[in-house]
Amino acid sequence: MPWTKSISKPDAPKKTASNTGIERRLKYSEAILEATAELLASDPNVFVIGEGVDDSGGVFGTTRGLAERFGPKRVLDTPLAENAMTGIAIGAAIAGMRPILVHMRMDFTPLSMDQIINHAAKWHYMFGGRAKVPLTIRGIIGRGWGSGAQHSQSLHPLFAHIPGLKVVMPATPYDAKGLLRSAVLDDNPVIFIEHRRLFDIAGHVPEGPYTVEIGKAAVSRYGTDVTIAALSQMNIEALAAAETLENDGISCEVIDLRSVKPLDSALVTSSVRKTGRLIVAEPGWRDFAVGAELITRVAEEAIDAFRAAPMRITLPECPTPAGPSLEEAFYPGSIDITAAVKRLLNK
Amino acid sequence: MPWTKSISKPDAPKKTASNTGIERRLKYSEAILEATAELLASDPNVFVIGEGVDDSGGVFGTTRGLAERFGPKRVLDTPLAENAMTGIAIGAAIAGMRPILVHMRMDFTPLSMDQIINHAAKWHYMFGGRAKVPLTIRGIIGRGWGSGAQHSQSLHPLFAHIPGLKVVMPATPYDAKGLLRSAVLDDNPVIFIEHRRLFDIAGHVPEGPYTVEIGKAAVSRYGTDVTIAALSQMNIEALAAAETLENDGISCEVIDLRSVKPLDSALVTSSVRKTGRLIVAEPGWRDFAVGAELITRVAEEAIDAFRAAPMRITLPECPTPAGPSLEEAFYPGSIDITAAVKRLLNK
Amino acid sequence: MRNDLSSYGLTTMTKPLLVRIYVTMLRIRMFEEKIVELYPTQEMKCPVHLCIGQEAIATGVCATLEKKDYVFSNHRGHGHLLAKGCLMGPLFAEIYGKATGCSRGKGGSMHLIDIDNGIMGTSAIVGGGIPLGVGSALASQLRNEDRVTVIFFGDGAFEEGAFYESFNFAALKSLPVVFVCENNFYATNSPQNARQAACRISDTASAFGSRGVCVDGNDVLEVYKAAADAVLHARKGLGPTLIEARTYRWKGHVGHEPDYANGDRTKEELDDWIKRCPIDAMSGFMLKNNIASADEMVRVKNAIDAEIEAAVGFARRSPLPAPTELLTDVYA
Amino acid sequence: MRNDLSSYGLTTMTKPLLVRIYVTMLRIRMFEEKIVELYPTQEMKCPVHLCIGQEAIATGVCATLEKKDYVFSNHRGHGHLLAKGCLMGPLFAEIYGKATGCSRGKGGSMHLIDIDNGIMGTSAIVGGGIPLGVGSALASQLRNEDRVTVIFFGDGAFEEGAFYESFNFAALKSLPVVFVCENNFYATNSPQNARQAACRISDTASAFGSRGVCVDGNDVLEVYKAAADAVLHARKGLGPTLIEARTYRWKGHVGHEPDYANGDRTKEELDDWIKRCPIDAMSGFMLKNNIASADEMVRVKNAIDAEIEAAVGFARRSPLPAPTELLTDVYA
Ligand SMILES: Cc1ncc(C[n+]2csc(CCOP(=O)(O)OP(=O)(O)O)c2C)c(N)n1
Ligand SMILES: Cc1ncc(C[n+]2csc(CCOP(=O)(O)OP(=O)(O)O)c2C)c(N)n1
Ligand SMILES: [Mg+2]
Ligand SMILES: [Mg+2]
Repeated sequence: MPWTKSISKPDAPKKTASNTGIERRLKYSEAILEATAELLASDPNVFVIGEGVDDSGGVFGTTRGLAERFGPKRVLDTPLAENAMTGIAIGAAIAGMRPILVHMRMDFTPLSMDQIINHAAKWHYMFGGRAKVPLTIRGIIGRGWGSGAQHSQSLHPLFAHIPGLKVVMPATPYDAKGLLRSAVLDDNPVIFIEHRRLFDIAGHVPEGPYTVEIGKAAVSRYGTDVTIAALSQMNIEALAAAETLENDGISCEVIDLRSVKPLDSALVTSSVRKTGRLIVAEPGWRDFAVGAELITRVAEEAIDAFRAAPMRITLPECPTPAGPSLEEAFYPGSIDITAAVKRLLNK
Repeated sequence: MPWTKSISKPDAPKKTASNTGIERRLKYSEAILEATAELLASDPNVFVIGEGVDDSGGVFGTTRGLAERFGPKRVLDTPLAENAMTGIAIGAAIAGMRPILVHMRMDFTPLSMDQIINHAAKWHYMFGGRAKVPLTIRGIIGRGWGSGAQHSQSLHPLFAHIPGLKVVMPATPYDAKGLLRSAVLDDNPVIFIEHRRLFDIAGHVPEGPYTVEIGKAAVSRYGTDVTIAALSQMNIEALAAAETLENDGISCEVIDLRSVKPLDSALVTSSVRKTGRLIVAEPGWRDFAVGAELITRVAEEAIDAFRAAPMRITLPECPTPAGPSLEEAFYPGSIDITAAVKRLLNK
Repeated sequence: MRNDLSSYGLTTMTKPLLVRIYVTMLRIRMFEEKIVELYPTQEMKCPVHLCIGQEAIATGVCATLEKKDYVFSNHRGHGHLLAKGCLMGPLFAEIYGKATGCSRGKGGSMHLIDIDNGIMGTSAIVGGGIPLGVGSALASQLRNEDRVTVIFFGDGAFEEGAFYESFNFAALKSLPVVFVCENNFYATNSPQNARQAACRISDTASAFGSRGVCVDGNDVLEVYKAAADAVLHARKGLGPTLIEARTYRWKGHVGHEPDYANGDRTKEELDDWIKRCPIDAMSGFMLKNNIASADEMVRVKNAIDAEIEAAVGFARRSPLPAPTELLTDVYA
Repeated sequence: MRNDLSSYGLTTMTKPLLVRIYVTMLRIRMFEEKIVELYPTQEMKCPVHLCIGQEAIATGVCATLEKKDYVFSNHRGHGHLLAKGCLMGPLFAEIYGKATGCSRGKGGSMHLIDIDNGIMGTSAIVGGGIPLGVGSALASQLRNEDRVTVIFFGDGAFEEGAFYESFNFAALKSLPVVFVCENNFYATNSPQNARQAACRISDTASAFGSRGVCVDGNDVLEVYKAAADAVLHARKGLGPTLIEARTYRWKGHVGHEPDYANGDRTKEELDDWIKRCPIDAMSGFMLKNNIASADEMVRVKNAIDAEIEAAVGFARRSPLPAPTELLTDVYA
């Protein structure tokens, strides 16, 4: 997975490996736009639907220009009616389309939970496999500038609990493009969760269509002392921490989980067998989330591998505050990961 | 917690200890009815609201007769509109009432997830503590007789992930009555999850009001070889397994978790420090659920306590099938717990 | 029912079609009555929501549809399936939880499907199927296909926000969809006026600038006429119609027995509606208008009897799905 | 605006009340303009949804309310809070994220509250506040309290199922609640006709057998009259009214700048609406009807200037909440 190495901050672009040798840099938001355009161009069953997908903002640029290029029957603005619009996308999928339903914030998905949990996730099984729901739901995690309690949630565990759903959370432009294509081509409902803070980060993105397999994590940095399994934007923090810690002589293996369901616990388990130490970092709350599931799976598979107690880096147990001093206190970052690693190694 | 010992099957009533010495047996459903009646009688701010709460069925008897006794302003039937009705209950709570909102099935709560997650859970924090939401939402887990994919879910992890909510799942009539009272008197939104299979099971229930503390688990059977932490109806299965295993000379400690949020991991951790082995059994799916959270917390607190890998007994990774042969294969029971314990002990 | 076809504006309706409509209603009735007969044996191990008394709606509406047209239905779906062309065998088998069931034993009575006949599934979440049907109509529009979607739902489902949001979108985009609300005046045991401020369901359509029509749901020709108009309207690209068809369910909300003993509905109310049996009305109409003789009707009934016996036999003889089937079909 | 009070049917309206209404509108405008001025300094670190151009609605409606009456509002809530009696200091402080903010720095511009003045909170989930307001009205009814709830929401929120479900329940139970839909013809950048089939919001009320009225939302007296009627109706126990007040937002959906440069709305459209400024209209009306002189209006403006300076000063001087505040108020 060479491209997962291409995580980098906008202010600190890094040279990355690429299978063609030529680096083609796109922002995360541009990667999503490109994947969408390729899908619209190649499959007449694909369409994009969501509030404001055709407006000048274009969902932070991820749908910009698509309505002009593909017309209003392929890129549909909607009323404010998240529950029905989700059901409508599901119904279109049952009838053979491959809709991409877009939400500006993950926080709006609870309005459509019934359609997602009771319909999209079950329509295939409930009818003995006779129907299927090839639907992709894109949602964005907000962060910062006082987004507040109702415009900043990730909520990935709510979907990942449900059999029948898949959940992916790419951290790099390469994975964003490849996983979006996989999601749309998948015959199952896939929740595709983006992080606002990643949108302007650039990385290598090959031209033309390619897929990244859903359910596979990737090692984005090899190491021997501790495994840091990170999700979405926390990969940026984990890699920054790993770099800092290298100066202290600590070698971190960073795994970008990429998918939440299926969760690639096998890769993490084999890493922990090597390092004996596990930290899980995710951009959401602690309870009943990825940290818990992953640590438990490693414990089930390889309880003796742990040389120290595992740790979780998550949001604190409170809704998102809006004011800047509280927001600052709310979000963990690379410093917290660095500190956790040191604690884990008693350093 | 003497009453948590009073778990028993209807066909095999057991003598139980009681602090008065006198046993007063009520069914689980009757315990809920009694708690509700006591609350309605003592606090004019309490009211019951939900689809069919005033009809002849009375939500499996749990609201039977209340409309006649307390009048239609205290026991309100509603339109089929779960989302708004939840918001209406929240709004009434913000204005100082203590509503008990009732759903015949937990499966209908996804319709109201926005109101629960984005409003009830956050209204206190988001406004710096100036408002509060003393709301209880009752929901019932269906099971059996072809209830099928949309009438059988527990979904407790979806609520338990969210800061600001509390989640309880009583397994005994005693706890059902005491926890319902605690939930309604609590100044926060509490999700109160019942299990259809428990409704006809009788146990000791004292007359008059009492509370059971939210967030506290209880040891319902002491043992030394393995800790079985069970949730809701799985307590019945766990106790049955423990009894069987006793004949094989295996001593199980059974802990009734009772609350999911807050989750009493401290009690479980101290038990695992003693037994070195942990099985978590819950009436829902495996991923991102109570088993994961509990095992992880024990691992964080006491990784060295594990003498064997922890195990989870949950529903298999599929929606609930309706047909009898598949339903039979779907639900784990005491046999599965017994087998798991033996595997854990290499017996 | 009225006196003759012309009073419905249906003068061109053919005799075979009228007979087919009668047969369909009777097939639904007898299918449901067979469940009433067999249910106490406890071999059908799932909740059943019977539509006895409501047969004219499924029948009248589906008689206006072609095989390719889509239908989404709800928990009370047996009649919709049969009217749209599903065979009795896979239906009974599904209710018995058998591997030969239309949903391979995974759905039960509440989750029926028959893709080949355009039946795209039934949701047991009240109102849950409504947006799905609007979605399949959107798919037809986007693909320029000449297909209409019909959504069956109850007076209870009408109260869900899903209805409102879905109808607005269907009207906004002029989608080829017909909303058929079977108003049987109850949702479980709650009467309509305990749930709805106005109790004028079909009037709601005008709030969206769309067509709404209220018909006697026990008069299969009135239903047929309204549906035919609505389907034509939809096929022309003129958008949705909301049909409110008033009727009554003879049995309890769930299960095989009448429910007046519970006290939520009265025996008088039921008896009144039994007098307005849609099938009796239609057989009277056919006799009066020389569309079929009493003899022919007996033959029809006997044929259905035989069909049912064969279907039940098929269902009962079929194997249950193996436990290994539990984990298939989770993902496509 | 019309010529005189009698043409509104408001002949008994007092001069002090008219002046108060004018002052309230101007306070809202100047409050928002102050944000426009200060926002570029990036010290207000939260999204702001300004209501410049829409001041007459909050003002006209809240002028009919008593302190004890409840209000629920939305993301565009500054005006509602000010009109219902909230002081500027805690509002500015909240927008600055300060410990002295009305939500103690935890809510920001989108989450404002003032329980003492009956403002029960604002939801930034579109439509989310609607059921809450019906709930507080239910509480008032159950307690036999003489309190009306007003719910402010937008034309976008009207499309959410939450509105439909809530309005039905309010009408069904004749709850003391007034639904005020501020129709500014856009939800973010989407025009109403791209989202709504009929674009006749107030007509919807009749589907519930309730009152609906459409008013010029830039005419504060028209708003006042409609609200006064609706509040009286609610106080009498006659149930809800749906008021659609048509208006226009001068700034972009979020932020301090106009948005015509983006291309989703035109400058011409904005200019047309600026000509219909609700505050200019009201000052013209007051001059013409000798309710206030130009001098008096200048004095009013100066007083508000001073109020704003003091409030901003208070807000800026106030401390940020300590990081330890992060984990307080999670549970009550
Ligand atoms: C969202 C939801 N709420 C509640 C239920 C429980 N329930 C099942 S059927 C039903 C009544 C539905 O009434 P209606 O739509 O009129 O259909 P009918 O049963 O009368 O045919 C109810 C309340 C459900 N299945 N789904
Ligand atoms: C449920 C939900 N969907 C989408 C959004 C994003 N959003 C915030 S405000 C807004 C527009 C709301 O329009 P309207 O109700 O007309 O209010 P206005 O902004 O015009 O005052 C949207 C789409 C949201 N906050 N909540
Ligand atoms: Mg009904
Ligand atoms: Mg608007």
